[in-house]
Amino acid sequence: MSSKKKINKKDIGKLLSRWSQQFTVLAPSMESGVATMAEWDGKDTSFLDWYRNTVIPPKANFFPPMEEMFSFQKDREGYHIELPLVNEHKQLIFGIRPCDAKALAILDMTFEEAYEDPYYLAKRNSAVLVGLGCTNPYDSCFCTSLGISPAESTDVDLMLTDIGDQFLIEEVTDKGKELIAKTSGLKEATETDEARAKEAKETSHNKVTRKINTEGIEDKLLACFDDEDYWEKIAAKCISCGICTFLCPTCYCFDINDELVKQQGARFRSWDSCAFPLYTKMPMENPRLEKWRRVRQRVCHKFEFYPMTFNVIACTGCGRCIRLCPVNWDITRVLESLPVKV
Amino acid sequence: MKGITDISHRRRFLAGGNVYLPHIVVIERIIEENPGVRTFHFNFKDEKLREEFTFESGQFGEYSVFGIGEAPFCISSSPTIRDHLEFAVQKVGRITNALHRLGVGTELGFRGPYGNGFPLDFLQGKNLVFVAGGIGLAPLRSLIWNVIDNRDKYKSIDIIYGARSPADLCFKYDLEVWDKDKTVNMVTTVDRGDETWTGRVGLVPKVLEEVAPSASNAVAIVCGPPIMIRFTFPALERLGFTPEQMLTTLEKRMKCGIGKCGRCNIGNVYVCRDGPVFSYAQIKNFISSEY
Amino acid sequence: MRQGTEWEPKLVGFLCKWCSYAGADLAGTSRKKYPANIRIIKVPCSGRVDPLFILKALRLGFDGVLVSGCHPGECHYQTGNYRARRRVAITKKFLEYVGIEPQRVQASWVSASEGGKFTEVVAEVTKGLKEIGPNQLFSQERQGDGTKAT
Amino acid sequence: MEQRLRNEAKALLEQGKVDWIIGFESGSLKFATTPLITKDKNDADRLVINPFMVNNLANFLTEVKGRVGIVAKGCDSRSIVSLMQDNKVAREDVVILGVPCRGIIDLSKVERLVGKERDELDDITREGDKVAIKVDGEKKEFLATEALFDNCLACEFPTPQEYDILLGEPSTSVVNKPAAQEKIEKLKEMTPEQRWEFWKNEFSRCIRCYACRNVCPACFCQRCFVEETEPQWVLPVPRWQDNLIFQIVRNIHVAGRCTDCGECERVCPVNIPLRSLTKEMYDLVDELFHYKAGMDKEAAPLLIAYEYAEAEDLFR
Repeated sequence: MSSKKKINKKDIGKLLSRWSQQFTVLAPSMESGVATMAEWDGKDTSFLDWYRNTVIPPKANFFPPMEEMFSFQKDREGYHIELPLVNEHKQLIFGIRPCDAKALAILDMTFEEAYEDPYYLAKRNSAVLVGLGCTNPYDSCFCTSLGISPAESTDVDLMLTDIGDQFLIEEVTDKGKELIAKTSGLKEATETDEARAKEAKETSHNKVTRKINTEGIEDKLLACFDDEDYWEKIAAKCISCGICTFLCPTCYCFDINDELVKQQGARFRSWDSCAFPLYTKMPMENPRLEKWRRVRQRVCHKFEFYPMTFNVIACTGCGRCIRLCPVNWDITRVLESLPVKV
Repeated sequence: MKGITDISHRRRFLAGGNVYLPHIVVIERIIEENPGVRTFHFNFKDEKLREEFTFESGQFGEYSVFGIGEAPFCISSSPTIRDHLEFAVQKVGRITNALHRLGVGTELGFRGPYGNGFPLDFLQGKNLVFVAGGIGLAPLRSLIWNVIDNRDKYKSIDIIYGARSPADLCFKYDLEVWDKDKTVNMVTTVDRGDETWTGRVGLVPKVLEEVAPSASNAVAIVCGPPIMIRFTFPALERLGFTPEQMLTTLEKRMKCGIGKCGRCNIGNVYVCRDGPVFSYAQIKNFISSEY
Repeated sequence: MRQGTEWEPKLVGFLCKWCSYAGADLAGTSRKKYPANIRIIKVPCSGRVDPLFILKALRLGFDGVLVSGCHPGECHYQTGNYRARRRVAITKKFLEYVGIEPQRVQASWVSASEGGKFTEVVAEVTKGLKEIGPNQLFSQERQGDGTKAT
Repeated sequence: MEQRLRNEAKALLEQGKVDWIIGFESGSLKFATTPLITKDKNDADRLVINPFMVNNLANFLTEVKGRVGIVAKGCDSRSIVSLMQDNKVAREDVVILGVPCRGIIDLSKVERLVGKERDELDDITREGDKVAIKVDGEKKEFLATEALFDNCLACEFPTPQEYDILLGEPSTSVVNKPAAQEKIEKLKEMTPEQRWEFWKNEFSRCIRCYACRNVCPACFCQRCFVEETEPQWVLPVPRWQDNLIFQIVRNIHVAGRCTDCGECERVCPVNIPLRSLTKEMYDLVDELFHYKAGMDKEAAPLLIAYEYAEAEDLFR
């Protein structure tokens, strides 16, 4: 084990300034009442007081709501394709929560698999994640049911834990270790600090009270896959909007669209959602025209199909889909009420 | 299906290493199959790629009409033809309408080949029964020519092909050739005839049962509209075919073609990535509910 | 396009085929001079004009939109122009509230015999557009990412 | 009131007068309610009436088949009537269980008042024209006008205008029209350029989740214009231009159907002040055509109806 460091909370601004010289530092930011990970303004660290989690998940920093894939232009010789300019500056995300860091690890599986996704991976591979443990999880959080602890993470490069007036800093990856080696102004953590951190982690863990039972969840879902009455009942109040999927840290579905104005055009990719009726529409038919099929797809994709393929549930219990749902549709209630006993 | 099949060996012909960037291809010839369907012959603009490009019957490409968008179509020509590629398009939506407006010499984007293709190793030495409806002949046509061009590797060939009306039949020039080929049993049928039609009248699954090909050492390869597929599998079962002996190529809405954008799944299987060719055994659990 | 003496506004006219379109035709055949700024789209009735058309024209960079139909009481379909009137009225007022200059969305009643009035309307609308300048409402450097999240 | 609702709902189902009951039940989060859509009379005991029933349940009317008993606040009842005007539902297929509304509590405002988020609060209660918030064991009182939704503060008809059963005495809502109109007045003081800049900025946050559209009972199109592909009016890509056109045209399309229920603004996950658009349209149709949405089930919808002479000053 490498030695652990610590930093005074009031010195976080200095730390971020230092890192800003090397990285584009992103930190929790409140704009028009919406918490996002946005470029740090160079001074404001008030987020340490209000930040619980962002509305827009950090996936948006790697897989944005929309991005240009390439542009094209036509001249006498035909079409020419050009890639957008890549921002050479590496991102450092400060304050990512363990649930959202885990979500990125889950997204990596899809975006790295077989055909690498160059847009996502370019941003992802160059980024540094600095995790910040939760001290005040929401009542909608249920990360502990998915093997995540609100103040512990192996999916970040560095992990910070609140130990009163200071943060304990743990190096999780080699990338994190290198960064710490180059960062001056940190103090060595004492055994007392480490003991405090351990206690803080436990306290946070116990604050997550919402639970789901994931044992045998794949089999349960498989068993009730064809129970149309159940899914219809579950889906009744869903309004088929895209909130739960767009703001889910592990949802990655996207759409691809072109635009052409006067021989010049571009291809964009943007978030798409399995909740939308037209998502699967083909000219002659639509396999998921009915709402209950779409709701089933969302639940099963996360808790049945993704585990079948990648051996991990594509949900990290961040609770955004519960908090932000216009009709308080609650995935934890649904999983509780599956009409099978295994 | 537990786990994930490794398809990284298929990662070839990437434009600039970026799987989403299309190659430029040029339309060389357009054949009007019927009022709603056109076949496009095309070639890569890049000469080196023209030489090197290979694919398997049953694989598909993502074709761009720049400024309108991208859509998947199977490669309908046989890999045994080396001087050009073909795909067939039914006019049904925004991109297909745009394709039908294009002329010879137009540049398109092409990404691919994607998907698994037909399992030739499995098919060799078998009696083959091709069952197709409408434009569903397009992917099978690639395989049929492939098989005919390697005739000695396969046993008997039955082709049962149907369309709504005589005017809706596609690839008539192929049907004529196969009809004359003594090593092929070609049966063409239409749902409704017209005053000039002297051939068979009847729905494909029904005609299939009348033709009654033997299931012994045979594989049936089925492609057509979903409604036809739904009735063809039970017909084949009655003829003694096991689910492993039935192959089909599925159509779903696809955007990325590589199992990422999410929309073409059946269970944990992505049609674009793990298909589009499946055995009935692989998909029968989902046939009733999502296909 | 730069604002200046050489700049001429581009205007889309959605003209009812029973009246204003014929009026424009009359203006043409009787060689009345009207500004060449208008691009005409023939519609079966002013009631056909979805406010969406107006927004789309502005999005495409046209400097103004003119909807023109039959005088009240003279609609070929009895009530099409009355419906157009309500729609255009709320669109005009609402767009003004959102921040689109009122000069950009114009409406008129021009009958088939009013070639002269058509000429005047187009001239007035064009003059109004010249005063406010080119439509740059939707313009921005074309780029990949329009959201704050990244 | 709540017990009476449960009894009435149960009776309606038992007597076969309705196939469905659409109401509210307690949600899974603090102070949350959630729509209850059921055919089962035993579920009727879960129905609640409280100052947190945010949803406009008229949104679900077109989704269920058969006769429906539906819980409706003032604004919701007008949405139901509006659907009747558009022939989306028949009067005889609906039993309206009217709730005289005293205003719905805006949890975002409550959070701002006490500087805590909703899950950190112990209790919120409505007491007359006050709202009491219990936090960390301490009770704080605020004027109801500080804690209710903006649209409630502007509410003209808190008691359902159309109902079969009215659950309680007609109510008068606590109104504060200037407060409800504040954001809009501020916008009106700006120059057109500033207003455009304001909306451009707001809609650059939009992620096009379509919650505003899908939660709106007036948005009942089978296929929305934003999803048309031939022609493609707007790109399904969240750029501010396309986002703004979507919302402007949506507002024009629902003119005369919008009852200022405020749901679009409430559900927006990125806090776009959508009511500053919808309310202005609401006022515009009143000012221009003396029309209020969903007041008369026999009346022709706003954009179908006409007077011989109106709005002529806007035409050349």
